[in-house]
Amino acid sequence: MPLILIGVTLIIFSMIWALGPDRLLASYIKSPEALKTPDAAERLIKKYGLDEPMPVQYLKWLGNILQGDFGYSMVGKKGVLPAMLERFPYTLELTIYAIIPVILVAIWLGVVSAVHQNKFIDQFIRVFALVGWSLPDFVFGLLLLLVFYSLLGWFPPGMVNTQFDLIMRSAEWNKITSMPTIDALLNGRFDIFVDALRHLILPVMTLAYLWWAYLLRITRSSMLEVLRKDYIRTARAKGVPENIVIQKHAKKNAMIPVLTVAGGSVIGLLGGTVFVETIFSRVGMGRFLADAATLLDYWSIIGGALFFSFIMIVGNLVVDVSYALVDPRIRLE
Amino acid sequence: MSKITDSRLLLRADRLVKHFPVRAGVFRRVVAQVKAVDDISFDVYEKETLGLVGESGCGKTTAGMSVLRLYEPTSGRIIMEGEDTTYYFMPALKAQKYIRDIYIDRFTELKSKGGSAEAAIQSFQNDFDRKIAERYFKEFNEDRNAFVRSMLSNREEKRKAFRRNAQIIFQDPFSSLNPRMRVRNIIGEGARIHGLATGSDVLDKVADIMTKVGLSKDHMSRFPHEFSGGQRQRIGVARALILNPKLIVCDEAVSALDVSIQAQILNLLNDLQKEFGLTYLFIAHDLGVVKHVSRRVAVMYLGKVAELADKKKLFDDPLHPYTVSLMSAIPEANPEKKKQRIILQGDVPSPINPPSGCRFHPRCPIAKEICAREEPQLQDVGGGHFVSCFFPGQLKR
Amino acid sequence: MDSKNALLQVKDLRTYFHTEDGIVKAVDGVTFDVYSGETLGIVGESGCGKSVTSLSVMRLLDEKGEIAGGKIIFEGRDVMAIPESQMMKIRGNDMAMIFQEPMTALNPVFTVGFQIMEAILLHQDVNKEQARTMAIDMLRKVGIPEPEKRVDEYPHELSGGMRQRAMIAMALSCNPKLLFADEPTTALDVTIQAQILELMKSLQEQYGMALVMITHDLGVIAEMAQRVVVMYAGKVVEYAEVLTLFKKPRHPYTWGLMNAIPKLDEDKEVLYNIPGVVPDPLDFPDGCRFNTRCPLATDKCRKEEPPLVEVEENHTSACWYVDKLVEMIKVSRAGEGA
Amino acid sequence: MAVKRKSEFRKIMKKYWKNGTAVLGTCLLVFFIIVAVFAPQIAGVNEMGNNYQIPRVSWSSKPIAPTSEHPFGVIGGRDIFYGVVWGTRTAFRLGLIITGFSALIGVAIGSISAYFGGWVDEILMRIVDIFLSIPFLVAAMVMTTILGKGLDKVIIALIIFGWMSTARLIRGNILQAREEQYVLAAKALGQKDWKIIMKHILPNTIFPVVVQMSMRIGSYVITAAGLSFLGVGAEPGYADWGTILSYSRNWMTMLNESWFAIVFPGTAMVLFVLAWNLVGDALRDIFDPRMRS
Repeated sequence: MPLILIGVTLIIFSMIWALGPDRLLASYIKSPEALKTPDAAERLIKKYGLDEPMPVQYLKWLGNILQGDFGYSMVGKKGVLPAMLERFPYTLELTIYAIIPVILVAIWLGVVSAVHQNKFIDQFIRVFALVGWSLPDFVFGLLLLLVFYSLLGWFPPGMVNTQFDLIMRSAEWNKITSMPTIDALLNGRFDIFVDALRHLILPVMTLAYLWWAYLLRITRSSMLEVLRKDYIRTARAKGVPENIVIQKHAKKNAMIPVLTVAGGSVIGLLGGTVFVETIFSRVGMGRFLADAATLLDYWSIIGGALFFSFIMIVGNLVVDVSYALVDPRIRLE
Repeated sequence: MSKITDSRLLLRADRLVKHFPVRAGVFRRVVAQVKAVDDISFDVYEKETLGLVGESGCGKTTAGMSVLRLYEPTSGRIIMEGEDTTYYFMPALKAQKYIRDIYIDRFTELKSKGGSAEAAIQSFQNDFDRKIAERYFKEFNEDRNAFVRSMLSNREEKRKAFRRNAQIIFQDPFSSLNPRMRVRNIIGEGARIHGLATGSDVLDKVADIMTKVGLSKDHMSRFPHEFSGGQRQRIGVARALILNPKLIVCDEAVSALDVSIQAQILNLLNDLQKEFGLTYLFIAHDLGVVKHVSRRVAVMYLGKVAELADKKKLFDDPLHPYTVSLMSAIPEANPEKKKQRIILQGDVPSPINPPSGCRFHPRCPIAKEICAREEPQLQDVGGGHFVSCFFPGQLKR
Repeated sequence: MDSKNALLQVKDLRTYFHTEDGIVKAVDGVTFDVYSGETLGIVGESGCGKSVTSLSVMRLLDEKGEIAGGKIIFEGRDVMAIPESQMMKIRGNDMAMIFQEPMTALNPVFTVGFQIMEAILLHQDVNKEQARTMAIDMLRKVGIPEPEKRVDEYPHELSGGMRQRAMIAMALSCNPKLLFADEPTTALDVTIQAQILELMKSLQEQYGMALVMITHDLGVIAEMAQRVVVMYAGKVVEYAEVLTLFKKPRHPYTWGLMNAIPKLDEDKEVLYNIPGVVPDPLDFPDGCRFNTRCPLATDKCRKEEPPLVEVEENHTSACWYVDKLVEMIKVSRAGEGA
Repeated sequence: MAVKRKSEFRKIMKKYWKNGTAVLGTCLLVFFIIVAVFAPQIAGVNEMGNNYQIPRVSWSSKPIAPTSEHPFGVIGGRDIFYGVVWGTRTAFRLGLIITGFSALIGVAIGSISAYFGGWVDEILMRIVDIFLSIPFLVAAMVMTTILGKGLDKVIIALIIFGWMSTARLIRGNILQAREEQYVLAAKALGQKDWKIIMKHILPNTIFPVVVQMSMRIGSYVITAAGLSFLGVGAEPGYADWGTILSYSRNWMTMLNESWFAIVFPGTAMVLFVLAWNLVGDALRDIFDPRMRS
């Protein structure tokens, strides 16, 4: 894993390096503190080793990163790291709300689909999933916004209403988790909680739709394979009722590949927050990246990439561990 | 090693060892060795069938694969028609080292011990090593580099000749044929590689071989899945046969087939042996089948040869307790003969960590204290009947 | 024997599979009885329908398979008329089954003990602790060393032979009246096979259940069975007591099969072989299904299907030319003796 | 048991045409090919020069609802119908080039890794792991932000971060096929290593790659469109579905006035991706040996 972290920073750095020293210097100079001093250029060249060979530059850059200095963010108007930490809870909240229904629904539908293979319900679910898999998340998000906001006016974009927003920015608001729904409950403002939820519905639907289509497909094919196994016949032969055969004997085995394949990919789909937060004007990591890309704010986008990669690596580790929990054959090693 | 002298020696496996590394961890370090074949020796004579029998995991298939260098042996020599073929398939540097270790260093040591080159040559019991020693001392006058160069010359041709002479028939008639190739190409591939025929002559040759193995030559444009299991096994035989090899390793060649089809293939192999003067190394787990086809039989257990003898001797008078129990364990198709069985306890131990001493001792009904301590050597107890047991013949059926 | 006392009666069973290529008549008119405490052998080569027969009786066919005709009577009840909810209570309790591949027949994510306890808890009125004790007991009975430890192990931690023992423990945990053993030792080594066969014999004596031994190995049949059904291409071709069958085979297929096996106690240069291949199950020949491979086949065999008739007491065979076969066997045995 | 049956190919084709979704996918694909080929006839050409530049029809950026002259409406002064039709060509170009090159790289690296094994394999597979640790979309965003705007940049970025799964797939398949007995048999015949790969291993491993490729075309087109939507993809005014969608970002609070700028290119994109996914799905069912009886 340290190897992979180093590799990721190398790849990202080589992209920065491709910018060339001039553009790099120009990008460093944008930070306001740099502009205050007259010899800024020389100082920056020295600090980042712009006149030195690539390995030295890389090490200097890596050193800064390890000290938490990710550069200055034009989007956040502060350092990249604090800007990201400020936004991350919003993305985390969105993701958590999306992931739980996704996993439950996708696995349930995948199992139903496999058990009734080639029957009407299976065909229906499959088509539904295939359309979902083919529907780009940003198109789906735009359509939802069009129908439920522009036409029906039910669910507005943004995080909370303007008046609540003011309350949440005020001094007496207790920022504990920085996640609006949870903070609202902790502050005892049920009305704000409901409003925040209302703003979450469309983004969650958008994010969830793509995920569950993918998970469902994997669950279904894994389940189909397991149902053909000998031990399923053994379970039936000892008189286990059919629903227990499926829910217990088959499902536990079918979840093993679902975990490995889907676990990693779902983390990868975090990228979807870039669109969702942009379309529904939500503050968060995804929006941060999108804005950075539009403004050509290199340090923000690189910080974001590092951040997402780190989450992905940690996520994969979690998947590996949970894999061992499900499959006793792995536990042994 | 054997005293059977009525026919020429074709193949000798000399102290053959094949270990498979078990890797684990992030850096894929070798954490253990599967000792699949652990120092076995056997001879195969021209036009005979040597049966290699044993239970799963005893190393019989690995032995066959190592002989053909489909697995690179860990150590030991494979001598075919009086030529050391061991280094043919090694990378060049490894082959050089092999020749230096196995021949030059040994010869030098023998010379300094015996005092003269002649003494060193004469110290060899077998013709084969003596011949090489003579070449080294007389032809090359102990010029190491010239000797190595000469041994390593023409390796490509030597390899090809070896491949032509030694072929294999596999167990599984379904995975042993490339599903996307037509039968005429499957069978004809060998002829093309070795330039035995060109252009349309290849097809004539394929047709000829197909008839010989009992397939209709009209079917040569079909794909393997269009044939039944028995027919596919015939295709596998034809693929080997087209090279006109001397040795065919039959790796469980009939194990996957139904009884009635198995008999067809066994009869075919028998006929072909007579017609083409083939030599078989017949690997199987079924004692009945091995008895039917072999002239001599080697019984393997956990990477070692337990007993090796003429078929008649082995089946009439088995000496190793493992052989005795194996024979006793087979259910016979004769309900009148409900025999008293010797039932071995427990499972075959893991070849990663084989038992000390005699590898059979934890399951052996007559094991004594010495069996756990010392490893018995494969010894001739008379008339080419080899057995590796401290108490041969003491377990009776 | 009077078939009315039979534990299981199978009458003219037909099981068809609806595949994309057409209807596969895997079992096409199979009749036999199983009596309490006996061992019935069903022998035949792959694709003859022997496994499908047992799956049909247990009603464990997949959705493509369908029982197209015949009757299955177990303890006087018509199995095909029993509703699925009732059938579940019979499976594992009155009828149990063990399979060929001990490697794949046990669920890899549950412990051996759990899988045995599950059967016990389903069919017996005991609590979890009692079930666990019973499972450990069962493991001890099937000769698994240290059952208290093994009960919490996963299948992959056991060797092939041990897994098959665990399967047997599971199947016998509810003391079934009838046990189907579908090639239970085919995947095992000879010395392990001997252990398992011995174990099954002693357990049968102990529990008194009826055993249906399904195998392709005539050796196993000779060893285990009292009566034997020989199947070929979905049909019963011969049905007799084991001694009679081996001494006086009355169907050319049975006779060919017996001569095709290389035996340890005889030396033959050439094995008898049944020529040709098993016919395509989508396209069985008319008349006798063995006619394409039979040395005695005539036009009659190619047109008319021979019925299963009694050639002597308790010995039936489906062949038009039993007398010719008897003659042939006599000649060939005389030849061997000379 | 497998005695002579219908030829494999005819059986596969019959199965393919019996599969309703496969037929639907094929028809959709054929439709898109026709649109792409006859784009000049259907939507006309840009008289100002580059056909891939959507001609300006209005200097106001206000959206104009569909009329008979502009059947899909106008946004940002650009004719949406023209953009959608010519965008079909862009989609094919993007999908095929990216998939083709990334598959090529993937097959090469996967084969090298499997063939040489040992430390070569170890290093290449670690590199694959590293590349896979950066989320695909994010990686592509960084790359295009740094490289600058333009479709060619998008293509490069997606190829660089798109080859890994093919490499993994082909490596796994080769390692599996290498253990097959027919490969050992070819080795025993004395066949050369590279010929074993070409004749025995690749023909038996390439089909899953083909299936994967057909499924990935869709996802590449989506990602490329997504980049354009975010403004780091194709230049403004380029005939590309994502670019048309990106104009809606300026009208986010009143999408009801610019719905046609979402619905038409969006539908085209969904159908295009769906077509490839349906075809890929059907191919997988056909080639998957487990699905065969």
